Amino acid sequence: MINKTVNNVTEALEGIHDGMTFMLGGFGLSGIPENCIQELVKRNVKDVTCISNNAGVDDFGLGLLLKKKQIKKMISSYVGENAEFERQMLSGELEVDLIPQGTLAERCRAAQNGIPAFYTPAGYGTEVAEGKEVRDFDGKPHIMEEAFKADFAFVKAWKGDEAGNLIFKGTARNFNPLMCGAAKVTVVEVEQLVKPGELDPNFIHIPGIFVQRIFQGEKYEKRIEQRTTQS
Amino acid sequence: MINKTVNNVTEALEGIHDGMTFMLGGFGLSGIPENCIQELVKRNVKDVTCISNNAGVDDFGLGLLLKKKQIKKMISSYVGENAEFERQMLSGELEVDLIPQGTLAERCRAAQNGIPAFYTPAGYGTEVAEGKEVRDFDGKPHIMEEAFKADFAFVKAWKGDEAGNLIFKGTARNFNPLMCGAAKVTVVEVEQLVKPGELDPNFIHIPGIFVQRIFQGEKYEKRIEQRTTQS
Amino acid sequence: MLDKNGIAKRIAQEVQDGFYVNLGIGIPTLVANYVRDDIELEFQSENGILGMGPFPREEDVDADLINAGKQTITALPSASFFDSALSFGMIRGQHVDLTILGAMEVAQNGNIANWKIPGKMVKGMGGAMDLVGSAKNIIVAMMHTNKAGDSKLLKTCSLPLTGVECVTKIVTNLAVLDIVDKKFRLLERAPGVSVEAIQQATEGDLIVEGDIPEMKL
Amino acid sequence: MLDKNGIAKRIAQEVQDGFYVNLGIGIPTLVANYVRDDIELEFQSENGILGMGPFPREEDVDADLINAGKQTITALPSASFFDSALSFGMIRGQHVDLTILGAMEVAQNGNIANWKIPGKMVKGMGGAMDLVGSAKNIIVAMMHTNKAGDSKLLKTCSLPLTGVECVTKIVTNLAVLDIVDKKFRLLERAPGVSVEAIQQATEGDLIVEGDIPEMKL
Repeated sequence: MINKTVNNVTEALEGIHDGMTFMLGGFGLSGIPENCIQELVKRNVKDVTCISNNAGVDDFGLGLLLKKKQIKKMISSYVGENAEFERQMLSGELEVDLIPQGTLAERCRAAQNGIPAFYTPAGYGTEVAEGKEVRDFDGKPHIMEEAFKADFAFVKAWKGDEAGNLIFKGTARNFNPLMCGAAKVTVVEVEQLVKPGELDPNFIHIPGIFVQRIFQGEKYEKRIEQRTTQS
Repeated sequence: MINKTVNNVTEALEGIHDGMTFMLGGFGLSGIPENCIQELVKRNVKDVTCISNNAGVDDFGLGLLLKKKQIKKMISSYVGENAEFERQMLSGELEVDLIPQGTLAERCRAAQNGIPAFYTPAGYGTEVAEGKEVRDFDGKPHIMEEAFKADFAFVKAWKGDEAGNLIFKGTARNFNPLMCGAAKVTVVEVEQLVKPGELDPNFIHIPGIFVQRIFQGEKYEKRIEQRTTQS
Repeated sequence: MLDKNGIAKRIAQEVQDGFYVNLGIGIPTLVANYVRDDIELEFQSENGILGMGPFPREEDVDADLINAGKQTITALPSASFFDSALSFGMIRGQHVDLTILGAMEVAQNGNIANWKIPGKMVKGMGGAMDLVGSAKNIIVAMMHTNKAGDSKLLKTCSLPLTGVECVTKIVTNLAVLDIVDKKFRLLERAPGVSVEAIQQATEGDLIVEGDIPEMKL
Repeated sequence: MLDKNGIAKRIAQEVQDGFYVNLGIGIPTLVANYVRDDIELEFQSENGILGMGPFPREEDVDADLINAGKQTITALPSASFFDSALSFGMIRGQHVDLTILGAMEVAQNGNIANWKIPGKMVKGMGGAMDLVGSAKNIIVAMMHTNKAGDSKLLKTCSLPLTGVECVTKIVTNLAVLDIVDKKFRLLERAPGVSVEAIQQATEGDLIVEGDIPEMKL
């Protein structure tokens, strides 16, 4: 077995520096790599580009990096939950590349799987298609989208073993599996780090080959954005 | 819940006719839709195109359809296990399109996911690239490959529930999940048909939305091609 | 004239047996409350669940179980979870049968704008461009006019587009309309709303043929 | 001169700690038997397993657990199963560190042919084109000459290609070679084999620089 464990978040983030491009898993605040984000804030790494579906909220998730102005550019699909984000974007302090959510997912998956580019109908005829190749397939226009390139991917899984095999839980799965192996270095934090053999090989969501470093997250707040219950 | 069950293989294959294009799951003889294949032989449907990684052996799997000359064209990556196949191909009775295995998988997945085309390095500079668009990404040549188009997909899963949710076992998974939803109609045969709720929603390999018909296979031979054991 | 729940109630009649349905944020979410009991359907939420159930009881709230609006939800016994690539594969591959979403503007050729007001509001498109780029069957749920009283059913959209020539039906507080020959066609009036009132609230070309029935709710 | 097991034994020395390795059918499969115990590695089989173990005991044979050569196998505790798309994603995405495969012909520019003899033998390329199209590190395991005694290390391939300019190293029954400046470079001789014998068996241009050591097995 090839052992992927590192001792803690400090070791896990070795090699990060200013100006890099990061991928971060999660949808809203669900399934975000909380410990990695805290460490990014602590290290005060600057001028980074973040590929992440959302930008957190003002005081949690990627919002923490935004507040400290560590982010130069965001590549996201939806950023409506974050007032500071909107302010920085409208003032021009922050570069923003908004792209369709399915395209975001597929561009991660393409990077993971060695597919340099693919065609999708999403965004045809909109701002998103500007400057991109348009081609008809079966009489329907599609635009060409390219795989992402990133330096580090920060991923949160539910359980992982020492070989880097991962399992995600519920809708906290989202973009996390697609970012594994989509960057030069994939760092995974898990709620439960287990021994090889404890995960059923038939039900592993992401095999360890896509993971370079794995560690047990110290604590998880798992904040809820919209607590809705039955009346 | 949307119920996808049909009573038997006869109902499952309703609507098939001569000249159609079929996708069939399986690698070698592992994970092939045995009951569907038997029924295709019985109905003697002719002039069909089969998309399947392999072509079975002389007396099992797709070899049964070959023997009865039901197949007009095979789209496969490896057909070395079948003498009758080689005979029909070299004599020109059978059209054959041999394509790289990873490209075969990805073209199924593209059809399933509404991606009309993608780029891959596999086959560049070989016969496979003839007539295809070549484009450089990061200085490396890639060829454009298009999604498959098929009428029926025949898939074998290990367990499935009435909603069409599927679980595969071991390496019998192979192409099966990728063919679900990649054809106009997806027919799935399972070793165990269970009630909704019996499969853990976190460990379903293919959600029921990709499946039109599901039934419990009557019997499974599960023949082994190369029985190798420790000395 | 309908309220938001009324719009949702009317749209619920469009859901057919065996449909997989994606509901956008806002009014569309309310549609789930009004679908007839004898119809078998499943709700897909693009963040990664098929077989979405109602909101949880207080004690069942789970941070790892939310919908695309980031609301806590439950999963039905037939549910499954998946990653965002497969989720949008369901959408892009036209496996989802019906998409219901909100809009800021709809044009009479079926164009829709719902993600950006330049220089003012930029929340992003989320999954909307994927949905309207692929879905066969797109119903827009919205108020007929905006807060300033201006029509949202226009000759051409003024805001940045989300998708082109894609909307099939529109249900507003005033009317049900579809799109034919690049014009709006009036199909039903909301209770107590006259054809004239609808015409007045519609900036785009409106086809009115014969008697326009009142919605049955 | 080496036999098949000798070739496998020599190639096993190329496997480094932490490598994910894909083994082709034939000689490459034998490599697994000779890797040093203190090296951590995992074998990938492109039909959908990572963490492939040895052949099973008779009572553990499972039709649902085979390798790319259709042989029954076992899975290690660290194993995982996956579909063919993700499996070739590992290959295409260069996550697999080392590919070892057989060949009918290798050319001095790194071209390889191993899937078709026109009009005669057409088994198909299986996963070979994906492997050689993407792998960073490709070792060919083969006999130096074919059954007719003709060299398999050529100026240019005569058979239909599997991939272009991709082979990094070749281990045969006679020698270890790599490819430099579009020529074969002799690195090691098999025990008891002379440089002259290797030169004679090599149709392509052969670089011989200084003393060529004998393999240590």
